[in-house]
This record gives sequence, C-alpha cells and structure tokens, in this order.
Amino acid sequence: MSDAQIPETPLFDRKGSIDGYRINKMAMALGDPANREAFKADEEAFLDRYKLTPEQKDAVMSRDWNRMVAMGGNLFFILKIAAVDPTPITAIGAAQAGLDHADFLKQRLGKE
Amino acid sequence: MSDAQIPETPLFDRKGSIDGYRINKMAMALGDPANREAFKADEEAFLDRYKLTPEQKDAVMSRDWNRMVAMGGNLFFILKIAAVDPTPITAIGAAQAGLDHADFLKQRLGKE
Amino acid sequence: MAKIIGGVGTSHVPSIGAALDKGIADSPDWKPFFDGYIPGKEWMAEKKPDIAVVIFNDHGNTFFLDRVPTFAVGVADHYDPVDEGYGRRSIPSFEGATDLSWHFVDKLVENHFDPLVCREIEVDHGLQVPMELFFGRPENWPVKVLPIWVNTIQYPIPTPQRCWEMGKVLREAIESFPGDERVVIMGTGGLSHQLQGSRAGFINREADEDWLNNIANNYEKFRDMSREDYVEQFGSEGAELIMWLVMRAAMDDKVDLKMKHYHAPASMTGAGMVVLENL
Amino acid sequence: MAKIIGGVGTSHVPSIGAALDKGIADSPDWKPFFDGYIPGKEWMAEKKPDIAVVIFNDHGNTFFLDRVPTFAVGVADHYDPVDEGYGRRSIPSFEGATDLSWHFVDKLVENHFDPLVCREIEVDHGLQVPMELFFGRPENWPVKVLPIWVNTIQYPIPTPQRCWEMGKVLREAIESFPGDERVVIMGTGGLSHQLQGSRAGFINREADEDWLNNIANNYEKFRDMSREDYVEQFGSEGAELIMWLVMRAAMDDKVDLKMKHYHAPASMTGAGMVVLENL
Ligand SMILES: [Fe+3]
Ligand SMILES: [Fe+3]
Repeated sequence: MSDAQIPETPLFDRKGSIDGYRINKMAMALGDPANREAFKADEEAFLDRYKLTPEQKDAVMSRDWNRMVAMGGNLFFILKIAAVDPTPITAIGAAQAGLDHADFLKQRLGKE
Repeated sequence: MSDAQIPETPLFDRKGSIDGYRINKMAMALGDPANREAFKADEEAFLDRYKLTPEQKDAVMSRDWNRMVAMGGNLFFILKIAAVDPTPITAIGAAQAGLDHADFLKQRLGKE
Repeated sequence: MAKIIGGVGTSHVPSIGAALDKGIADSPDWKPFFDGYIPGKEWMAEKKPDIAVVIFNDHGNTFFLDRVPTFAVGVADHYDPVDEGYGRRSIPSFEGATDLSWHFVDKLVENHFDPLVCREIEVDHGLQVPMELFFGRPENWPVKVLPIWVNTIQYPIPTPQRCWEMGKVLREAIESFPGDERVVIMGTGGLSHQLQGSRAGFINREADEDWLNNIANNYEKFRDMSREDYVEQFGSEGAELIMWLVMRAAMDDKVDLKMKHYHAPASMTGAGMVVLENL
Repeated sequence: MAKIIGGVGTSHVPSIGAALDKGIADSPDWKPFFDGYIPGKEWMAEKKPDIAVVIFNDHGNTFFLDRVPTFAVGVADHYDPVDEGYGRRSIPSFEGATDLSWHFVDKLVENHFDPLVCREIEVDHGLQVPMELFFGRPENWPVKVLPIWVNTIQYPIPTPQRCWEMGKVLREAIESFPGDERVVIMGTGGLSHQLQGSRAGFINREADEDWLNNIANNYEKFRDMSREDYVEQFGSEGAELIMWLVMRAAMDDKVDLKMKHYHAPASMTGAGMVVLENL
C-alpha cells in the first residue's frame, strides 16, 4: 500500500508520518485553547517549543500549505493552524492545486 | 470469557475495570515522581484529587490489598502504591491468601 | 436479543456542523443539502432506535500519530465533543451504550479482531455530524451511542474487506445481545473528496451516484475493491467510504433502499446519504 | 530477506531486573536462576542477531485502562525504560528497528490484524528483563528492537489461537523484508504465577515443566487451549504464556530445543526459558 502511485495524490504513509511528526504534533496541540493563545501571542516561540526546523517554521509562518503538506504535514492536523487564522479549507485546496481561490472553486468544485 | 469461574481467581474484566477505574488511575499516576512526592506528603489529599470514595480511600490508606483488589484495584496498578511504601509483593499475596507472610512464603512458594 | 432497525450511510463533513452552528442551514448554498435529510430525520423519529452504532474516523482530534489504532471501540459511559480548534461545540454529550459496547468487544476479540478498547475519550465531527443530521439538535440525544473508530488517516488503513468482516461481527454482537434494544447502524464518511496533493478539490459525482445507487443491492464490487481503488475513485479522503461497508455488512444480503440523497459540493466534498432496511 | 536465527521463550519477572539493580544476582536465592541463563547468553553472543522482536505485555506502566490495545506494535526510533514507581532504571534506551516495524505493520493490516501503531512510547520490564537476561548489561544494546505488546491485563485478552496467527504473519514479514538482518524472536512472560485473588501465590511446577518440555515439538496442545485453560493451569498472570505462542508460530513446525531452564519461585513466579532453532 505504501508505494501506491495515484496521480497528484500523496498518501500519508510512514514517510509522511515520520517527516511531519513535529509539525503535526505542534498543530495537534492547537486543539487546546491555551495553546492557541500561546501560538497567537508568539508564533515562533510556540513552534520552537515543538522543535520545528527552520524550513518547517518558515512554511508554517508563511502559511505555505503546499510546503507543509510536502514536508509531511497532514491536512487534518494543519487544519488547526488554519482554524487560528482562520483560513478557509478551500484556500488550502487552491494552494495545493496551484490555482487561485476563485479558479479553484470554479474548476474543481463547480462553483460560480 | 467474562463469566469464567476459576476458583479463587478474579479475572480483571469489565466489572473490575469499571469499579476500580479511579483507584487504578490514581495508582497509575504514581509512575510520576512528582505524584509520588504529593502522595507521600498528603496521601488523603492525593486520593481526593482522584475522587476516590470514602471506602476506596480507607482501603488504600490502610493498605488493605485484599479490599483494594475486591473493589477493582488491579494488582499491576496498585503495585505502584506498594512501591511508595515499599511493601513486598509477597506481603500483598499473603494478604489476599489470608495467610501470614511466613506461612504464605512456605505454603504457597515453598520457601523455608 | 437486540434488533437492527436499519442501516444509514452518511457524510460527516465538518462544515455541516459549522453551518448549523452559524445558522446558515437555510442559505442557498446549504438548503438543498439539508432538505435532502428531512426524510431521513422523519424516518429516524418514526423508527425510535435506542442505540446508534456510529462507525467513523477521527480526524487528528482525538488520536495523535503517537498511537494510531486500526480499530477502536468505545466502552465509556459518555463521550464529550472534542475541541477541534474552534472551541468545543455546544452540543450535548453522548451517552454510551456501555453494555452493548463491552459485549461487542468480547465478540470482536473472540472473532480475532484486535480493537483498542476506549473508556475515556472524546469524539469529533465524524460522530457529531451524523447524529445532528438524523436527530437534529435536541436537548439530549434520544439514543445511546456505540462509537467505532476506523483509521483512515495514516497508512496502512484497514482493507475494505476487513471492514466488511467487522460488520458481520457487529451483527452477531447485536443479535446475541441479551436485551430488546432497537439499534440503528450508521456508517459514515465520504463521499468523494480529496484535501491533499495537487488533485485537491477532486470530486467524482459519477462514482458517488454509482455508490449511492448500488451500496444497497449491488455491494459486491465495493466490498471487493482495494484501498488503492477507493483512493483513485473517491479521492484520498473519499476512501473514508470503506466505513459504510461495516454498516452494509451488518445488514441482510438483500435490503430495501428506503431513501437516498446526494449533493455536491458540501464544502469540498461530495455529500449524501442512504437509509437501508432489512426486508 | 531477513533471517530468523532462533526463537527464545523467557520469563520477564520484574524482580529479576531489581535483583540485578541491587547487585544480589549471586545471592543464594537468585544464583541458581541466573546461572541457568548463562548458556542462553552465550548462544545469543555467538548468534549475533541484529534485531530482537520482543513480544510482551505492559503491566499498567505504559498503557492505562482509558485505552487498552489488544495488540500494539512499536515503530519508534527509540524506546526509553518507563518509570514503574521506583524511578527510571539506569539501563540504556532501546533503538527501534523502524523499517522492519513498519513492514510488519503493513503485513499485519494486509492480513486482517488491527494493531495499535506506536511511534512515541516507553517500555516496561516486560521488554527490559528479557533483554538483560540474554544480552547482559552492555553500554548499548547490540540489537535494535521491534516491540509487540499483547493485552494480558483487561479481559477480553486475545485468544491463544490469535497469538498463534500473529506469529505466522511475523514470520512472513521477516522473510519478506528486503534486508539481510538476523532476527531473534523473544516470546516472554510467565511461567505459572498468580498475583490476585485468594489463590495468590499459586505456582504449578508440573505444568511449567510440561510447557518447557513440549513447546518445542508438541506445541499443538498449548496452541489449542482456551484462555480459561491458561488461567486455570498457569494462574491468572501465568496466562501471559500465550505470548510465547507468537514466537513459536513464527518458527518451523519441527525445531531443535537447544536449551531450557526452570527455577521456581522467582519472586512469586515459576521462571525459566527455552531456546529454539529451526532445523
Ligand atoms: Fe471524515
Ligand atoms: Fe508479566
């Protein structure tokens, strides 16, 4: 199952789970209101607490959803980063599809 | 499996798990050194923190191993209470067998 | 013995709950979706089940990657809604069907399943939303719940065939349960959607319609598909549909497709439901 | 493909580790027990495995009753010893055989097992003590470990037959692993003991000897016994012996019983070991 090759479709297997562990653990922590406050108050300090690498920190702080996923961020965890902003999930979809938000809504979801 | 009737042998099934949940949770917490200190400093306050009933508190504070087990205490958890004292496991066995320690060692374990 | 009064398959998209929270269920975007569930709610009100078995996946809210259960079963006396990042939703706590839960766990282990048995745990939208869609927003839920979590996040996820087998054991457990409770089984998740990768936003309306039309009485194809087939046809997160198989397998071989509903997209997801009854 | 270099069955009584910590392994009480393991240590040193698969149960140290896994498998890069109430023991951390672990998890799920997959977790005496008995107290462990936890605490515990089936999948996983690692499989727990109830202190020397004599080439009886049979013959905690079946099933049908050792009591437990090799 781990080598399944479905076009444009990353499966969250051992590689993603290992690579993205710290990002995802940090994001999971945002399920706690106190952690959300800490994240909002000083985002970089919060990321340091979870020992994110400079690249991971940059991807999170610039809200580069595509890179977060490429580095093993799993959508269900990083959605909790989006919840803090908040960023709509369709914007995260658009970023990954390489489309602007309106084009994504139209082309992928059939919304005018 | 839950109604197995083996003489003098309680199986730790749903009943024990439900009845003994608080005792066991309190005992599990003694795996943390800070909790062991709190337990030693004020045992009753520590038991209150885990919402033990008066009967459960009495059984723990009087180190009545037999009653703790009868109330759903599982040996592997309550051994962490024994570790604080410390009480040897054979003394806990003797209490349950209704024998004094020396008799237990001799009759059950064949030790002179 | 307890009685299976029907099987429901339904989406559990979190935006459905959010739409209810925001009071926008009657907006042009959402009304057609919610309208399709009205007959389902009426059916449920008429059938008056005592227990809902809800098969769903956690979405990184209750389980973290430190310990990922392939299958988990709740034996708790209650399940609170978990904070998913927006604060805990103000919906009632769910009372657990503890006796049936433990009985099911016994049957599972006897039948060589290896569940994680959970006694203190919260539930995310995967369980909340189906309950809201079929029971509305009552002061207290009119049923007790038996939650079954299926890992659909970290590979390897269980095979569709394994989900099918679990449904057989679920049926055996309900039918051998000493009680006269009326039980509804809710398989949840899907329909087609993909949230990750450059195919994000993928929806397959044709495959969704085929699923809704055939899960009742031509289920064999779906039962026999591989995990890869699910991902390919329904999208990486659409593979959640394997959880409907647990429900379907617990029903009779031939069933009555009482109702079905489809709407796309709900947020980024093909969404809908079926209601099945044994003949 | 990786190679199974042998199978070990052994007790994991915590007092064994405590005796080593206190430096009383040469006392009259303990010397006969430890002496019996000397040939086992020599065998291991000569066989030089790269990986030890250790099948054991947690004893209320790592898993609480809030979430009890029937089977758990470690995929972590390391496993620290857990504080069991006396402070963390000063033995080295265990390095994880992560690649084989993930491969095993894939095989398990493919074969309709439902493991809890653990990536951040500590290990108790169930794993520590067998490692100390066969590898001594090195600065660093000479092998990586693949831990498999079996629930033997809260009923329902898995059936002996399920443990047997898991051993078959373990063998398949090792033999299909792309690598040339040498793997030793250690089934741990037992022998007869009972810590709870008025039968506490129960030891069944006859049943223990029978087990040690026959697990190699007359295993059928043990494979086919019920959970109740195990409890009755070996005591409530002696039922841990079902974990040796995982190891035994991963070996050939006929094996060479290279060595065996028995001593009772170690603390309150019948204790000992066997070493098996495929012919
Ligand atoms: Fe979902
Ligand atoms: Fe043990």
